[in-house]
Amino acid sequence: MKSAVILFPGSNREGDVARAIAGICGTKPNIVWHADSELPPGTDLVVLPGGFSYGDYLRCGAIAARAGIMPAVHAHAAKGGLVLGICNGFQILCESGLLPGVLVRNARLRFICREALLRVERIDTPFTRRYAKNAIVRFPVAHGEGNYTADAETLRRLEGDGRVIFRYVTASGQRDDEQVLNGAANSIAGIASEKLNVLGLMPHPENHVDPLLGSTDGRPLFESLASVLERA
Amino acid sequence: MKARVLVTLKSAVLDPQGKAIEGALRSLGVPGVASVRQGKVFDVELESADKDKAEATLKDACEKLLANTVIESYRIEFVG
Amino acid sequence: MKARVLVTLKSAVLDPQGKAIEGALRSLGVPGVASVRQGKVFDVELESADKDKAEATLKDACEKLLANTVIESYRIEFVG
Amino acid sequence: MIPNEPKITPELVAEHGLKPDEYERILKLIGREPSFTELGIFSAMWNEHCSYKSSRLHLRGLPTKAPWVIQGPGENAGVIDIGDGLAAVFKMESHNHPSYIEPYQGAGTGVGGILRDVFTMGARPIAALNALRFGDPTHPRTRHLVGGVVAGIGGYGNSFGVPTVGGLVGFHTRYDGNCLVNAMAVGLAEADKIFYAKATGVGLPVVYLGSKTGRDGIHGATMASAEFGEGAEEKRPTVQVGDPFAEKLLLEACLEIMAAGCVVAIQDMGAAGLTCSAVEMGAKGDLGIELNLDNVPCREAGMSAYEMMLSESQERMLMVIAPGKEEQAEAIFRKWGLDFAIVGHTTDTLRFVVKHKGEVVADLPIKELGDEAPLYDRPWTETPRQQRIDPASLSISATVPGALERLIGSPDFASKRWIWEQYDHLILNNTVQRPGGDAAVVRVEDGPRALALTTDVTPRYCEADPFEGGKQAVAECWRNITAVGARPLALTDNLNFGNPEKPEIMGQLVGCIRGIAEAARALDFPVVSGNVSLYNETFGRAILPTPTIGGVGVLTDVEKMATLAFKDSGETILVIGATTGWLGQSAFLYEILNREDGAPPPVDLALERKHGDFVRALIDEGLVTAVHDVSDGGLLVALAEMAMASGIGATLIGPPAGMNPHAFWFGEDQARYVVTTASAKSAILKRAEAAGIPIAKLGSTGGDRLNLPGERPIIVDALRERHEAWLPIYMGAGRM
Ligand SMILES: Nc1ncnc2c1ncn2[C@@H]1O[C@H](COP(=O)(O)OP(=O)(O)O)[C@@H](O)[C@H]1O
Ligand SMILES: [Mg+2]
Repeated sequence: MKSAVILFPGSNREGDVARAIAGICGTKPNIVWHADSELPPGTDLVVLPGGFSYGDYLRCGAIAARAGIMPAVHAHAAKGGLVLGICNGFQILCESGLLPGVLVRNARLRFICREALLRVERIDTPFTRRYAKNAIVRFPVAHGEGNYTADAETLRRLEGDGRVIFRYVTASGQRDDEQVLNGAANSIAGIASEKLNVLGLMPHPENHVDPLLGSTDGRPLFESLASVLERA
Repeated sequence: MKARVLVTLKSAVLDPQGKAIEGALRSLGVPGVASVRQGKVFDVELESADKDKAEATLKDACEKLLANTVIESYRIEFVG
Repeated sequence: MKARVLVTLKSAVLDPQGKAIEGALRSLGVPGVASVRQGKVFDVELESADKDKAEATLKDACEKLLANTVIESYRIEFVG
Repeated sequence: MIPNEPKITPELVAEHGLKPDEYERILKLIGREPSFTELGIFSAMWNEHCSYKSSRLHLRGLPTKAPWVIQGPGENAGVIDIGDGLAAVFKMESHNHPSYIEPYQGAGTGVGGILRDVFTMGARPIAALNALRFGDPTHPRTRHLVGGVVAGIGGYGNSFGVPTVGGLVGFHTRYDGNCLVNAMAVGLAEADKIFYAKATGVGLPVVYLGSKTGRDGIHGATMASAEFGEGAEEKRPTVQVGDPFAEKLLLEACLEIMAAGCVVAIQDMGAAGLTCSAVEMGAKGDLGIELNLDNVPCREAGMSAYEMMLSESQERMLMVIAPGKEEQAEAIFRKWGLDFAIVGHTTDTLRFVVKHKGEVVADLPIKELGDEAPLYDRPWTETPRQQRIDPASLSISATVPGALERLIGSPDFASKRWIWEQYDHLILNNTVQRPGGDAAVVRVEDGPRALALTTDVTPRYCEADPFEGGKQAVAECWRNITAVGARPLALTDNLNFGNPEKPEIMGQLVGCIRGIAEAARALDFPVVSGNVSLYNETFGRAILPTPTIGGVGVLTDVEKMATLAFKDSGETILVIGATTGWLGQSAFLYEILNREDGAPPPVDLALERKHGDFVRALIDEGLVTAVHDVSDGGLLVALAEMAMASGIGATLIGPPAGMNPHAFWFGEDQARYVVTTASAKSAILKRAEAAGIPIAKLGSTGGDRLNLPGERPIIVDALRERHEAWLPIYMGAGRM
């Protein structure tokens, strides 16, 4: 499996995700500079990591979405290639139009770093096939702008097409749109593209892959990718 | 040439910052504020003195970067 | 009554956002932008129709909350 | 020869914070009247913040050496060997005054400054901590300051990408007019690849890197050494805006050019920017420096030499580049989108020469600028001793459970989750022990080694008895590191005090430093870096003396780390160390009886060491399941914290016959730890007795409440609710 982690100025979780991929999938990802115009030949998976690309100035992800490498990421996605955007990466995917909607400031206007409970809404995607059906998992979040927002029509379409892949839930496994930690519409934590090959999510599976650090709930996500891309 | 670009949230979009400011003003004892909505303003210095050209440039800047038209609308004003 | 409050960084104060936007516009090929400074705009709806009273309220709001006069200056405009 | 505009008048000298006799000293040193730019340079170099003129004499008494110390005080940060060829690089620094004026930017740039100190030495920051002191919660400014400071620390650290893993937060009316923001950063480097400020080689290029220079914070360093009063408003424009994005780029670019072998010497531009950094690089290397300001990248038009020399614009560095490496260094900086300019060169003249627009605007002896800075042996008076409080003399109406509930929900003891959840404490994937424990534990690379980190001080103790308070701050820091199973290695300090020109304040400073020195020596816990912040006074009222101690320890196997949560029911609870019921200056006295008096608990450093070593060995051998040190709040607060962290209750044994129960449960005797063990007939008791260490059984874990003999049960969940409630409610009640 060949993966590429895009390094934007201001990215800061590229090391965390690269370490998770190397440890779980067995091969180190290529770190690709934002100003490059091509992905390394044979790239299977593109990862847009967390961080504050360009300081998250103007709007989070806005400037990175227009970086030199992004046309190549679009082309990769159009061919059905896998793209994973985590946190700032999700914001970049939305800003670049690869995913619908936008992530705005948390409803309580504060940055929040905490463990969140999520329900895996479907397991027939390349990112979630190693999770149990309806699994409830614990991933940390660390963001100031993770409040997923889209118009009613977009939300309807996302729900109708089953493109909400991760949803924030309460301890009892219920969705609670009123109390959701960042105010996200429909308690959305992660969504996929129509063909399910592009996933964006706010929480950080890459920070929960080691029992020493409290949980390994993030591992199946990377194991799913590894199993899908095994041939490569 | 100087211009100002105003980027504001579309009216259907919730503005938690504006709401928080409303609440804070109330608790600070500033009366008579019915509602607040927060937006961004960009003070732009342009090289050209040609207004039409400048307007085209700014429109381009807004569409490409300054506004996210999913939730925001923009307005261009000339100051001087 | 509607008013608009513009809060901008004082000119000597560093504006990292504006700087980042300048750079981004340049690399997006939007030509002719010499400089950008980013500020905030508050669209405020006031209960009173009395302009003087409204102005006093807004001044109070700016001093107490909307602007940090250490680094920002503000301007009040009436729209309608 | 040197242009002199404006004219130097006594008023101008005074505005620069220089006393008349200090100005005389300048005249004598250079044999002529200084130029305006030179006056600015002297004011920057000779103010309290840069010259340590009031504290230097006393700081010399601090122990700074140990076999594992690679670099003690005197560089941007201290460096210690942590094994496996690796070094920890760390320091703490205050940003008190700017944070009071503009909390978000003030605190943020404080974090930025200390991160820069660490990566200037070639280390990648792996953790940040802080120590915050605010005024009384009812003071009208407190809430605004808490909100702004916390958002500012988070805003900078989160974006930069360093986990903020620990700290402390306290409230007291004596900080009403001066909050304290002490930021600590810890970095990791290869032990043989540390970079220093000392320049070597004549004729080498001096290079300016990072962001452009603006009129930010001109005289920020002078402000940081001035007392607040009526004029504070006017000093406002000196606040700087931080750009964590630029700092992140600067970090990556610096580490990259260091790895490429381009760097001979490096110094960040912190307080008094270009002046301090250039003088330091030259003076340390016994070289002169010549700067040409025409090449300094400026953000604003028309900046004068004076302004450029004193600007405190953030996110900038000065370096001496290795011969022939300019192009390679420049290419790396350009790649990261940062400014790179050759602004001068090293000379063999030992002069600090500054040129601007073809004119020499300053020409000063470089060594004397630092070495000849005033050094004061300020008069000081000893703080009067207070009586030991006899618990029998107190009239106490609160029940023990009632007092616990009030304490646990009080501002100082309430959970600080609302704060640390605004800090990204998980990034880099090494935070093994998160905020909320005795010390944060951060794994080093892929393990098994880890660092234990904490910040501590009990200002009430320091006020009552500076010497004992100084000792206690070090001891508590050492104890917290021990309680997670780590070996304490070295500390950094941040000495926050009032106006040193007052003998009683100077007495606090002297007493605390002596206490710190004594404890650091006894515990083999040397001081490797630090910072002094004086003049923390408003309208003549000083803060409580607050010598914050930041400690670093090492755990050779992170799997052995201890945590404070009870692990299971049916375990035996033991207290190690003697409980005499010391209530003087206790939290109980302060919160429940509204008194701040009595002698603080004395610290017996020999016992401290003996008990700590004992506990560390128990942890290492896996004999204990939970460990918590006992500090302010006493035994019952420690037990409650262990219960709340686990949801498991305990049935407790009461005080020995004749001891006042409040004194037993809330007394603050030092050198104590609470531990739990799975086996009822534990070998621990025998071992302690054999070693002559006081140990007592406190009860056993289990159930969902704390049961005290003869008292109503305390439900753990309800206690936790109280504990978690105070801060969010307090912060929710006002401005954003
Ligand atoms: N209280 C203290 N204890 C020990 N070392 C100190 C103390 N105060 C300052 N130092 C040391 O003195 C030097 C200068 O400190 P400082 O001016 O704060 O550095 P910087 O200019 O990098 O901010 C540093 O090496 C610092 O570690
Ligand atoms: Mg420094």
